[in-house]
Amino acid sequence: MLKRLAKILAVTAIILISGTVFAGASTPAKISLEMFTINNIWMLVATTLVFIMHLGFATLESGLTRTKNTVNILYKNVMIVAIGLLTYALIGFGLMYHGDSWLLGKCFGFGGFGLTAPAGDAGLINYNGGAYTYWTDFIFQGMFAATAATIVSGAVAERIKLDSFLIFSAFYVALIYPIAGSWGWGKGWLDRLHFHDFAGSTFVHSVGGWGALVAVMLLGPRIGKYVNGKSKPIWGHNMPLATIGTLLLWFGWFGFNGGSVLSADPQAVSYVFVTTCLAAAAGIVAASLTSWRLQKHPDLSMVLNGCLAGLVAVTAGADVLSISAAIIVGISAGIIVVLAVFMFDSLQLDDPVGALSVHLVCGIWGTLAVGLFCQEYSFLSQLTGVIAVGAFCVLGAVAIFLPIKYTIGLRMPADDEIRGLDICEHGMESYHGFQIFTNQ
Amino acid sequence: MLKRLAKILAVTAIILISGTVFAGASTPAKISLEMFTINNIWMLVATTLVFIMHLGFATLESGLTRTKNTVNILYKNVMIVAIGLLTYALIGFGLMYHGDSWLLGKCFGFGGFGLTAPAGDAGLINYNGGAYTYWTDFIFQGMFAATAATIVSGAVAERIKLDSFLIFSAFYVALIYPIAGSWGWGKGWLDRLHFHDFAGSTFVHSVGGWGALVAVMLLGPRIGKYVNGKSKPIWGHNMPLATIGTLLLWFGWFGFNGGSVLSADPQAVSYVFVTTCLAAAAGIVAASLTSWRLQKHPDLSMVLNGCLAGLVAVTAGADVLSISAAIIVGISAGIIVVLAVFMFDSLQLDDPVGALSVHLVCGIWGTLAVGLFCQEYSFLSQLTGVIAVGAFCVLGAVAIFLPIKYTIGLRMPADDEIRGLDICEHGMESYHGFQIFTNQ
Amino acid sequence: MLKRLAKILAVTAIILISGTVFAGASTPAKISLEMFTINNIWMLVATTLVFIMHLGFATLESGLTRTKNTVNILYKNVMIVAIGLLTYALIGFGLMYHGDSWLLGKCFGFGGFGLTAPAGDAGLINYNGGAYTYWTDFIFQGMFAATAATIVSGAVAERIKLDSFLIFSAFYVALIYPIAGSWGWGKGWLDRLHFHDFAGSTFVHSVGGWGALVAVMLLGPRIGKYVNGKSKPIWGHNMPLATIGTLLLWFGWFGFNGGSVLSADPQAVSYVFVTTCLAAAAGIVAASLTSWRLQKHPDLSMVLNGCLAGLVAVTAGADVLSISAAIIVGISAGIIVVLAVFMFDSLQLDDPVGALSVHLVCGIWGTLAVGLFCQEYSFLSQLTGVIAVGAFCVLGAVAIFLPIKYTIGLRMPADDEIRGLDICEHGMESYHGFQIFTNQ
Amino acid sequence: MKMIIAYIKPEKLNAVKQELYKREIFKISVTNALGCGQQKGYHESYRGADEEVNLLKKIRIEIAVNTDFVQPTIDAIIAGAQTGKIGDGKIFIVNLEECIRIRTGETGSKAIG
Amino acid sequence: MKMIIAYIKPEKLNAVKQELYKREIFKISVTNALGCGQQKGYHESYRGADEEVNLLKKIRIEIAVNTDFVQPTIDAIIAGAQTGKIGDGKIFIVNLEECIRIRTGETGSKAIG
Amino acid sequence: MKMIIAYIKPEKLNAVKQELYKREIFKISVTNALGCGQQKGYHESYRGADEEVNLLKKIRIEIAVNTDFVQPTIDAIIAGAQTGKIGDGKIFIVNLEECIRIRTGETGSKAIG
Ligand SMILES: Nc1ncnc2c1ncn2[C@@H]1O[C@H](COP(=O)(O)OP(=O)(O)O)[C@@H](O)[C@H]1O
Ligand SMILES: Nc1ncnc2c1ncn2[C@@H]1O[C@H](COP(=O)(O)OP(=O)(O)O)[C@@H](O)[C@H]1O
Ligand SMILES: Nc1ncnc2c1ncn2[C@@H]1O[C@H](COP(=O)(O)OP(=O)(O)O)[C@@H](O)[C@H]1O
Repeated sequence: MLKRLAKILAVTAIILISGTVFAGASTPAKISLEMFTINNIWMLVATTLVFIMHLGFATLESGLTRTKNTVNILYKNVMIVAIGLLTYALIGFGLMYHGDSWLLGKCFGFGGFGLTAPAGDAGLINYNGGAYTYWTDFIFQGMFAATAATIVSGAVAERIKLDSFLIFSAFYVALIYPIAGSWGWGKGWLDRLHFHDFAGSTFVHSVGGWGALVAVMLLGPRIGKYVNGKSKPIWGHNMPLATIGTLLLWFGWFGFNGGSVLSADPQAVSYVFVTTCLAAAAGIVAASLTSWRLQKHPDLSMVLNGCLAGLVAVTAGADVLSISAAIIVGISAGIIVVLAVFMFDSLQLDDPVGALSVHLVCGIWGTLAVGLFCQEYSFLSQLTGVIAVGAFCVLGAVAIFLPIKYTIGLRMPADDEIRGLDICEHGMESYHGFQIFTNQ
Repeated sequence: MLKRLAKILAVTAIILISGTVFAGASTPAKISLEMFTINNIWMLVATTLVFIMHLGFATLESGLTRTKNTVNILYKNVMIVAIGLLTYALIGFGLMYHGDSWLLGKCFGFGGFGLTAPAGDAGLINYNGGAYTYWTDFIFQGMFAATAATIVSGAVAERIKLDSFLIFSAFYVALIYPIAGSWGWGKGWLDRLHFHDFAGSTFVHSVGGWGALVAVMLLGPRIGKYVNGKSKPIWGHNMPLATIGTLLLWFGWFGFNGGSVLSADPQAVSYVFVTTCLAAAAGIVAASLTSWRLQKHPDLSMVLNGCLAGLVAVTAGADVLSISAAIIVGISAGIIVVLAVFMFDSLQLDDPVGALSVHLVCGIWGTLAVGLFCQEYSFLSQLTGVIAVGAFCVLGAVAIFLPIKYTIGLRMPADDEIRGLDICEHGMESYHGFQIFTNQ
Repeated sequence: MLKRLAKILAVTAIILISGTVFAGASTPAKISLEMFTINNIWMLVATTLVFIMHLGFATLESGLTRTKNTVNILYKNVMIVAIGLLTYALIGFGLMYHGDSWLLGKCFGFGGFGLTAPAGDAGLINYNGGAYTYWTDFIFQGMFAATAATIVSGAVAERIKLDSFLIFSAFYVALIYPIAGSWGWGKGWLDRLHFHDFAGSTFVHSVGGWGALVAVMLLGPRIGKYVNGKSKPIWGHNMPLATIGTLLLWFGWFGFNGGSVLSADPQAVSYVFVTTCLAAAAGIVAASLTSWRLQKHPDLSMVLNGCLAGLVAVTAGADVLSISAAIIVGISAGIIVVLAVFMFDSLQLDDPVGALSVHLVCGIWGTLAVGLFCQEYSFLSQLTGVIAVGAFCVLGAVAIFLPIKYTIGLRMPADDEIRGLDICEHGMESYHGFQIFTNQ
Repeated sequence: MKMIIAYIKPEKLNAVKQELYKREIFKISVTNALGCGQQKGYHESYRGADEEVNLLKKIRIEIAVNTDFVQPTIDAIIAGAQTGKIGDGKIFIVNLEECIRIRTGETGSKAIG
Repeated sequence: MKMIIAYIKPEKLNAVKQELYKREIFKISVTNALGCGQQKGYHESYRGADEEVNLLKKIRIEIAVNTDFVQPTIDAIIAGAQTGKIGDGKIFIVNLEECIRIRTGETGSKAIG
Repeated sequence: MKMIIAYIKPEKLNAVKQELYKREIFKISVTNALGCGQQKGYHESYRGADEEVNLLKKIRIEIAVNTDFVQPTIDAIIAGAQTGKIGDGKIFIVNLEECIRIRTGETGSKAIG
């Protein structure tokens, strides 16, 4: 297993040698150097913000699970950023944005391995009235890529084998994510259909969510989660950590959605900021009231999920929804996410952090909402996109998981799961010295 | 209570329907599209930075209180961002920045409910030689709004009822904050008086601080804080969390003060960065020395307060204080904040996180300092502003709190306070599995 | 000790009175106002990002050490930001960037105490095709300065006396850091030699690392670290905190390296983003595989070190390394850092957080790598820089430490070290109420 | 009256409580403990230094009972905690001379339940 | 010599210590415990799943005393911890056969105080 | 059989374990405790309010042994934990009436080791 990874790594390095140092400044013909610089800097700031979402995921996921698996979750999240960026450089970027190198309809194309900045103006990405460099394009997109795999990480927490998860993630992020993305953002067949997914309710969140769904079904619930058919609470161990994670994710979303304008256009970016924030706020309030009513007490973890639900849902249409529509999308996402947590729980699909409810369900809802609230987009196209991407991701995830399941296996041995993945996979504890009392 | 909130929510949604999608790009006549774009992007980056201050408050406040109330504090902080943004969209923005729709002298005006971007150039906010969009204006100001209520949250921690606090916050941020703000930033009577409060020592921090003072007096101290007239230490439970909070607040302050330039003017923004940082640094050093001398040991919580004290104090004059004046303001704030903590404690005003000392006292000090150190501003005007805003906020807070006190009540039952708000209000624990030993 | 610090402070304040308020906007002649504004704003955003690295260090260092010393580490990190900024304003900036006021060859110069913005265009820093204000220059450089001292803080954790450390830091950051920096970035003799250190593998990280090495040698290992010649594990107490620290450092590195372009040049900044991120990713993967193989289990703390190792190493050549070279530098840094941790451990140089391995060793490696991978830079010049800076820093650190050692002493009494610095230096606990079990 | 002290595996606490309830023993006190017994420990490693950890997480139960409840209590603990694998734990019995209910001041067998 | 073991409510620890000091009993050992007694528990709920928590936070005190100090110790604990409400706790007394001061090796009643 | 209870300084646990192993006593249980004894406490201060802390961190060891192991156990604890300074701790010995190995149901001296 280690050897295999090591080889992949070596190949990466060799192929990437094609990457070259930038060849001096050049500007796109049509826009001023100043505008080019602004657009580019904004995209880089947005990249930085998207990066911090990985810390958001790491802290949210570890906060909502148990101390005995914390090192493992943190480890996975750190690895995923790295794997995501490297595989995206190696192959993902070429699969997703290849200009017009379609090999199979508008479904699959490939622009080549590694990174090579085209010389001169050709290297500049003109988009949405702005422009930015090839490198900006890569790093912004690369930061997005890894988030899809991170979503899976939360859903499979506390029971998946480390190496199996890493192998899955590497393939999922290297192949499934970019191919699905190429259908829309890479100007493939869904783009032709006028399918609208502004910043990735479908292409990022649902892609992650479908992978998570397959994983959860293949893995089964954590030991002790369902006892005699009854769902038992397995508390997250650190609510401040979960809150840090959620608010860092919102923080990163300013770049995730704001950067998806792909230029610094003042009206567009600022409008996206407003819809994004109001949807998040609406998600919080709605989830809070729903949880308060249904659970008698307002559950912080639900409110955190509600915040993310609003963000995920508004992501597909942050640029085209009206203010009131954005708020309604946020409110409904906040309600839906709580009900979805209950639903998955009653189906005994054990998802420790609510990733399915947040990313899959609200990703779908947000994508469909664009068709419902915006006249210029057809509900049918949106539905087609949701279903097509779903089908592809489920098939892809199964195709990656099954070989792993039948070779090295997916799930930790029961004894190790009880003792915790931190000791069994990493030989270390997350909170050394702290007295932890647990009978789970 | 839930129903009431639900109704407010519904009304919000309906009224906000007036909000419309932006009507295509347009630039203000006088400045270049490039300049417009830069200014706008900077304001949006500043907004993002101000946003993270909510995470700063959430972590600082929970770090300085006890584990048994941590979920509650986090919950309140998350809700406040949401409530702040939504009420500001609904009514606050219209109360604070309404152009010239004064109804009562230059004291009270209203520009209408909800958000509507005026068409064309009229929608662009021209300010300070720059310009930005209506949406940028709203989201930047909206992020500010919620901070005032968050300040209260820390001071009333560990004993206030959750619903009472949320209702108070909603009204305080929807009405008191924007009306007070309209007097100065909304071009009201204080602005006429040439009252200078650059980024909100008074309009944000003191407004929050006065609300906190009223709340602390109405609530009384936590059980066990004053025993036989002696003040007992009630330790904060997580110093790393408190430090994260403080440094995130400083981080956000780059946007809070830097964004308050309201343009990307190179000289102005960079100068504000320097005064802000040097005052924070001076506050740290001064609080450290003061605490070291008076408490024998240097108290980390005091140094964190000192950092914030320097920041709060420099906020009123970050643009106009000389470098040396900024440092002196920071040093004095660092000393004052430690003494103020002692003073409030001896008055048995129990403020778990030092919010009164930091935001109220240093907010006042910073506002007055502008009158002392800058010839162009009159001490009298500054004092007038401090007193007028103080009187208004105290009255406002009392007017909101009293009805709550005499209907649903303000304070948790003693038994619940002892067991902790996390269990009693939320039915959950913040650090499940950790062994917590406490005899408080 | 307190008095001494107080005096320094007073002097600071007085001298700084020379600082004046900016004298109205002015632009450099050659570039457009727009370009000036963009460059300036990017540098300020980069400053903000570099600032958050202090929170990164604070959390990383406290996460990798024991609960009983957490307050102490946090305290030191907060103080260092303050001391760094103030001393840099007082003297450091004048020592490092003094135009051409050399007093001793191109080795030592001084431009005067305090901050004074030259009037008019002269105050604008023209650099790398861009420009920014004097204030931007100061605050960006000031944020860098403090990081060097912070590096020492991690290596000496859990045993150094607080006052001794603070005095050391003040002098090291006020004198050693800027003088060394002036040799290269201040256009001194190393710059003449065509020595290339883009963003500070040598001038920041190695400078900190050499100071740390001297400190570790003078202090000796923590009690219980080496028992009968065998190294014992002393676990870090909080892995989420350490992970937060590492990812915040990476987050800050976007500003650290991206800002070191010293302009918003689209090609240059975006290219630096890509090399920086790919090197970090490569460092993570390489450290993970190395640790997995050598320690049997993959050690999270090593992977975190690997991430930082990649970042530190790529910092010297982030602008000139090819993509593949950047990845190779990252991979090698990830391997080197793990081996270096083992090496220092076998030399019984006790470095609780791996600061020597990350900052010193990989700082050197990164600097040399520029000579190896880039034809335009000579390996010999790079080596000369490494050695010269190393010799100067070691001498400087010794010159500061020895007087401290023989007056107030460097190391905590053994009993206090066992009880913990939090209780003994600060009279408080980091996690009050938590049950901590420790036999160390 | 006897004081029964048992060390069990943490994950068996719920089962033991269940078995005790079945036998109408409702009052217990629990602390977390570390135990070193026959059970093999595990290896922790950190930054290149290793350590054999043989203090494993256990739960310590204390139950004060009247003499006629001793056997049911033992039975209940064994029923709930036995897996047959090394590390199942121990039960210790100590004589209890007096028991007082703080609330009422009652003593002896009346106070125990 | 007797070993006195008491379970009390956490918030009563200071009061109990005060009362013990009044009676010149200065040496005690304290651990935190979870207790399941007559006192009603509370409900915790998390993400839709509920659980009745009946292991409540208690403090366990251990005091070794010479026989003539037994009654004062009991009195002190009751004086400090009694509220009259369910959950006040219990005191258990066990015979103590020997006591050794590690520092000096002294044994018996001399070692206890 | 006897139950030996000892309070020692936390940093002495490893030494005590070493000494016990030398005397072939392998089974022990450990909890963390707070102790209030002759040892001076320290001063904590927080935001201007002070408190004398006299509950110091201690480790509580429980070892059940057959009677002929009592003296070796005491010797081992003293050998490992004694520094001669105040706060070294105490050893208490209580009579143990029965011991049962949960795994096998064995009782008495056979079960203890
Ligand atoms: N003689 C003893 N004294 C104190 N504690 C003991 C003793 N024997 C066992 N224990 C406790 O019981 C736990 C389980 O003991 P172990 O011998 O591993 O069980 P088993 O005999 O069922 O395999 C130990 O971890 C320890 O906490
Ligand atoms: N028989 C017992 N064995 C062990 N612990 C007990 C027993 N009875 C009570 N306790 C401890 O004392 C605590 C208080 O007991 P409880 O019955 O609730 O008090 P009260 O009888 O005063 O209402 C319990 O939570 C438990 O920790
Ligand atoms: N009579 C006692 N009852 C309960 N615990 C005791 C008693 N005497 C001592 N201890 C425990 O032993 C620890 C050390 O006792 P101390 O008197 O300070 O030691 P020494 O007598 O060696 O100086 C105390 O902190 C406490 O936990």
